[in-house]
Amino acid sequence: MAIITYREALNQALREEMRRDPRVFLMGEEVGLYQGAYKVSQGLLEEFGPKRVIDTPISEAGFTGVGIGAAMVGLRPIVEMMTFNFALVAIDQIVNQAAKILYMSGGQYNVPMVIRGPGGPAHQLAAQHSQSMESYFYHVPGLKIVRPGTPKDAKGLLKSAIRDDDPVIFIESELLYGTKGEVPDGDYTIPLGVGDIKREGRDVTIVAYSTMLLLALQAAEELEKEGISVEVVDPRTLRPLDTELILESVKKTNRAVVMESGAGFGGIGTVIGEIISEQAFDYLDAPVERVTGANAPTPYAKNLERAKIPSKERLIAAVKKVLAV
Amino acid sequence: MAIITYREALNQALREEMRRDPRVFLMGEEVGLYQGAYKVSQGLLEEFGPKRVIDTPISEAGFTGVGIGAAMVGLRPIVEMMTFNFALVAIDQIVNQAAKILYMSGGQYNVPMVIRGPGGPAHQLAAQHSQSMESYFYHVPGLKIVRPGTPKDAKGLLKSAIRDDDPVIFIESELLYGTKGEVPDGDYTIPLGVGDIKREGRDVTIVAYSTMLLLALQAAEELEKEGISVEVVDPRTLRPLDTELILESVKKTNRAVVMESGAGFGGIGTVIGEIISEQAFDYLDAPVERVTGANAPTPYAKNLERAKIPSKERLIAAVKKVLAV
Amino acid sequence: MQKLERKELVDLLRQMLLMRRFEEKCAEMYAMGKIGGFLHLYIGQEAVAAGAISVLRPDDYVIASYREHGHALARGCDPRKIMAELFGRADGLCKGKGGSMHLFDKTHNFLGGHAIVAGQIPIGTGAAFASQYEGKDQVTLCFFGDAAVNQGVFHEALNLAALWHLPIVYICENNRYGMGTAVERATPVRELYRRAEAYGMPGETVDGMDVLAVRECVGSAVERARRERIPSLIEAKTYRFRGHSMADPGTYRTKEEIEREKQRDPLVLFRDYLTAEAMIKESDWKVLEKEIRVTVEEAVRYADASAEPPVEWLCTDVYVSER
Amino acid sequence: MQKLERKELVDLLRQMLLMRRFEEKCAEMYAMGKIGGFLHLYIGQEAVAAGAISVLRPDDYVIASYREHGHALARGCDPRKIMAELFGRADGLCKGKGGSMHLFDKTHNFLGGHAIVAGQIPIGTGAAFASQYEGKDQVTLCFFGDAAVNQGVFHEALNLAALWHLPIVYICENNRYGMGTAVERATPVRELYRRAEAYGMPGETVDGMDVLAVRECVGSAVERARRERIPSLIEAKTYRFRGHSMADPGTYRTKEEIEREKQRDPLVLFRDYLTAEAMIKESDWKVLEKEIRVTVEEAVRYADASAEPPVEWLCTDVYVSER
Ligand SMILES: Cc1ncc(C[n+]2csc(CCOP(=O)(O)OP(=O)(O)O)c2C)c(N)n1
Ligand SMILES: Cc1ncc(C[n+]2csc(CCOP(=O)(O)OP(=O)(O)O)c2C)c(N)n1
Ligand SMILES: [Mg+2]
Ligand SMILES: [Mg+2]
Repeated sequence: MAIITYREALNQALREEMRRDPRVFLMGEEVGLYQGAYKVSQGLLEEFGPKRVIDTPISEAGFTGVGIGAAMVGLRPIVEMMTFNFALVAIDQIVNQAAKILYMSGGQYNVPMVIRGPGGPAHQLAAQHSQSMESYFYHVPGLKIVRPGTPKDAKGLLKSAIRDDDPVIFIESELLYGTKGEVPDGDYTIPLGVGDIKREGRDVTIVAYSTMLLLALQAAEELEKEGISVEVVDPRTLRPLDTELILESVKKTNRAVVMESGAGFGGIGTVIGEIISEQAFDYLDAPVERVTGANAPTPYAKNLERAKIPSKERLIAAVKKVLAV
Repeated sequence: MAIITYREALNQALREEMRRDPRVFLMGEEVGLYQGAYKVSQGLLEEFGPKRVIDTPISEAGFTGVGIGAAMVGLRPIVEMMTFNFALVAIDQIVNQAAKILYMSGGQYNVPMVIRGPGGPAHQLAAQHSQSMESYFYHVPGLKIVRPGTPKDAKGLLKSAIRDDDPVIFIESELLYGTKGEVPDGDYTIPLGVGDIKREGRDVTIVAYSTMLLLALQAAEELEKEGISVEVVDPRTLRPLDTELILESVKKTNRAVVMESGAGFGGIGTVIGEIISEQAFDYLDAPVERVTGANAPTPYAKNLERAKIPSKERLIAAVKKVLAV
Repeated sequence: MQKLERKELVDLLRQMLLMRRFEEKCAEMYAMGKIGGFLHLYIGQEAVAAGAISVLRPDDYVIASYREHGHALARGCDPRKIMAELFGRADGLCKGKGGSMHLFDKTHNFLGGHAIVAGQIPIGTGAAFASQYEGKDQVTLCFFGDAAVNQGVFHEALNLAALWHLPIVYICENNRYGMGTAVERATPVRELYRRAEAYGMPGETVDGMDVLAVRECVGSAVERARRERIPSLIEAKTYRFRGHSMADPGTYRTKEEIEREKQRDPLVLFRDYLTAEAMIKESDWKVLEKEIRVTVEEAVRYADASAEPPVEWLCTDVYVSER
Repeated sequence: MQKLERKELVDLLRQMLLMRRFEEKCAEMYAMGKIGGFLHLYIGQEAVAAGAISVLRPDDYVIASYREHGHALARGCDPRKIMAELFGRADGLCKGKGGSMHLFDKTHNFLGGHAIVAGQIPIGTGAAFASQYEGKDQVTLCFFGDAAVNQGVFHEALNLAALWHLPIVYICENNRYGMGTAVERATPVRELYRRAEAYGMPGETVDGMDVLAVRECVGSAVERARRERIPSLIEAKTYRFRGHSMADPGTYRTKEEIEREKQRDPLVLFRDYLTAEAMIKESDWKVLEKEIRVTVEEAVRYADASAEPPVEWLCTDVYVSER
């Protein structure tokens, strides 16, 4: 086990998969010469050359479509969105083409493609650059959605995504790139659709992923001191969602708090909350609590941004609410 | 009260608002010379001329942006999407610009604009033309989302949408254009954010809108004969959502079935289901049931399409399930 | 290009005739309710697909819009399976899941019909990218309408193809209308092939009613793409004799205009040319007509006999793992 | 265009100097952590915004990208309110909600800084549409970078403007890089103004380091737009002396290249020109420098003194009714 950053973990996954399979290539803005806007692709141009590490003009719809066409005829493209916010200009290609071609063609053409890049709020990037982009994708049949929260998960899940035969939306986070964690040595993968108990506990379940996972773990630590035992469930992939794992945990703890960093109305927290409410109805001792971002675009000012995004304090309050303490 | 079609009701709303306010104009593909792909704009070119009824090239992102800019400086554009599926090529303009400009400008520039057109499945139009497009919009702070189900609502809500000072996503339905209903005489509006009890009942609440509303009313009629009294709540607007009305009804009937025509995972039914589960927790005698489209793109074949979309039969079964009969 | 043998010429004629009669039958079947959804006929434009696709090798790629019956037939897809698809049957090209707007055929490298205007343009560009990536000398033909050139992805894709020297030929079928909107109401520069200049790409126009002219023009472009990796934009001037789809009231153009254009029916022009060149006789034509009639009837019979797709297929083919 | 009076020339110089010193201060403030987020400096490009915007009337519209401090200053927005916005304070132009990439100022018809590359192009086109709709003779200036021309909405918007004869001037500030990507690595046709041909629109290029040349060129285009409703695309050749944003390591271009380009510093060129023309003396320059220093310091003081926006503002301005 080595301790490396989330960024390095992603870089290793890209590198190892490109070594393993010559059909895998990386395409996007600044992925080559610049070494990646967030340096995730550092060194890849040097190792694999400009044929496989391809800098593009700013034409997200265009090069996403190129990825789709290349995938249909046998390549395995990885398309980088410099940040996932920019996927909105390419979303027709993703939703109307990538997600549906297998189905429309009656199973003839699949689209083995990964679209990856950072998403969610970072540091004062304001409204157009701080969106929880998974909301646009997880309800689309035909897409798989991954949101890894640790270096280990980032590497193992990216490798699975690259080897997957369907289009995968893989959303990283600017705020996680520099975080460190243990990563197994050698080649390993983590299957899509399998969640992970990041911390075991008895009294309450917190469901959280990506940056919110870190907050959840911190809150759990603090609550421990007050004698509250928190289980933290990280779904890791949102589609397929490991419903079973979430329900199992809630059936054990009988109480649930669901976190998400995006605006609250209609976000993934709603989906998870609803699954718990409906499918663990008889096990719940209190209604599911949700801790979400405020219902507003993300503001620039530091203090407003802080207020916009869920905090540890609000999470702890929610836990205490479901526990009625 | 006249009995007119949903299409005529929309046409009247457009016509009356264009007469009332010279800043209102209609722009989109085939809205003028062709009289509208679905004839919603029939006769408007003749009455208002090409300055105010504007045929565009196929450039949804471009002309949506034109609408936004025009709205910022004082006009009140109505942008027609020939079908809402095509809004995906324009979604960056809608989400990153229209929805956020008021906020980013600190309240200086508002975007009084309606984006309208039919959405949801129609008759065998297959995967790219049969999507429940509200899923892309209702979670976005800054947008309002309307989905009228009757001619009366269509007219009253469209007039409100046009007079509204924020961007409004107004999704009609190919399948409703020809349906008829009573519409009040003269000028009237229906406020955005106010739901409507379309049928009163005691035993169970069905929440449904747009084409699903019609199914719900049919099912209610049938269930009546079996002695089951169904209340049908039509939210009409999804954002703002009339949560109060829904909860009130559920608190009375203690049982709820939520319908939506789109694929089930993460759709609006989830949102409404979760609101009920959490906020009427203590009133529910059974978990909320959901009746949704199958989790697949929409197929072309008639029999598969029928199986894809929720049916009256499935709705009735769900009602019986929550009633445990 | 090499001069064509008689057999090849007659094959081209046969293909155009097949497209014509096949789609006339489609219109009938639509009226009978056997075909549903949107149905966009290619009648009047047959010379474009026939001429262009005739220069390809089997390993080349073809991609098109929702108006793609002609391209699928020219590519050699089985008419029976196409008709079954239009009927929404289990034996359809796409198991009945795609329908008229979404014919795909992997066995013929036919990358599909696509129903978001211009959506197929970057995808076709991606197929050409793959050929280059793998060092193969395949070429992609990417078809779209005159209205598609006003979409953003047209612009993005052509810029990428020119920048990266991709082996692709873009064929804009200018039938003078995007639905009810005449080209001159959609863009100020009516010579659509001139859009190529913005990308430093060769742009050419060709009479889309003349199958041999199309063949010649596309043939050179395909060679350029195959040997020198130079992409091209070709504008084929054509006309659709029917409405945009079966639902089109057609009020935006005059009967006179349609009649005038029909004087240049590509099928008649080519038949007359071959007759004048003494390549075919009246009797040959009759034989051809009969042969095609049999093919089309056989397609309908096949489609009719095919079962509806089983309901369990509704949720297959969403993910490969569940295929 | 009319020849400028001394006062007008000095005003232009003052404006460019203000942009320069203001942004040098921004860089400092960023290093001190008083400014957060992304910060894209305009240093090196000042002649473009100064020259172009100087020909406008107050009722004309201006819209720009995220690199818009210069445009906002040239348009007359209060430097104090800009700085307060960058500090994320309540007295900022946008109450601290927008930040560096989203300066808006309704009192100056400044339609904002926009951070989705090319996203502002159709929006500016919409402002011009509104002027035409209302029969007003306003003109819109729409600024964007060299990389923005490869986005689909650039294409769609220019086609619409040309088709509808909208009173707009598109100004492409070609600073030779989109982030780390040189123009020639992003498009095969490097003369970006030639993209105008695809829309039958006048396209011109101008030395973006020469404020008077920019003024002249944009001035003619603005007149054309105002009087004849002819839109134009102008490519101003310029260079940014700093990184793409504060985070840019700048490895994609050489120090020599930067030094060479700095020889044509637009501020120095213009100062030297005015000196050579005996329009200003060394002492005038000193006075100007001092005046600007005071302005910039005053802006920082104002921003520092301004309170953080109250937390209750988080959810206001989402909808007008809740404004
Ligand atoms: C993005 C998008 N916008 C609008 C439509 C609706 N629509 C379908 S075909 C069509 C006209 C296309 O015309 P053209 O490109 O000339 O092709 P043709 O139909 O003439 O073959 C329109 C507007 C669509 N399918 N996709
Ligand atoms: C759609 C989109 N893609 C990518 C980005 C990230 N990005 C921001 S600025 C930029 C470069 C833009 O270059 P150019 O248009 O030349 O303007 P300049 O920064 O040189 O002023 C990129 C890639 C973005 N903001 N929006
Ligand atoms: Mg056409
Ligand atoms: Mg640049």
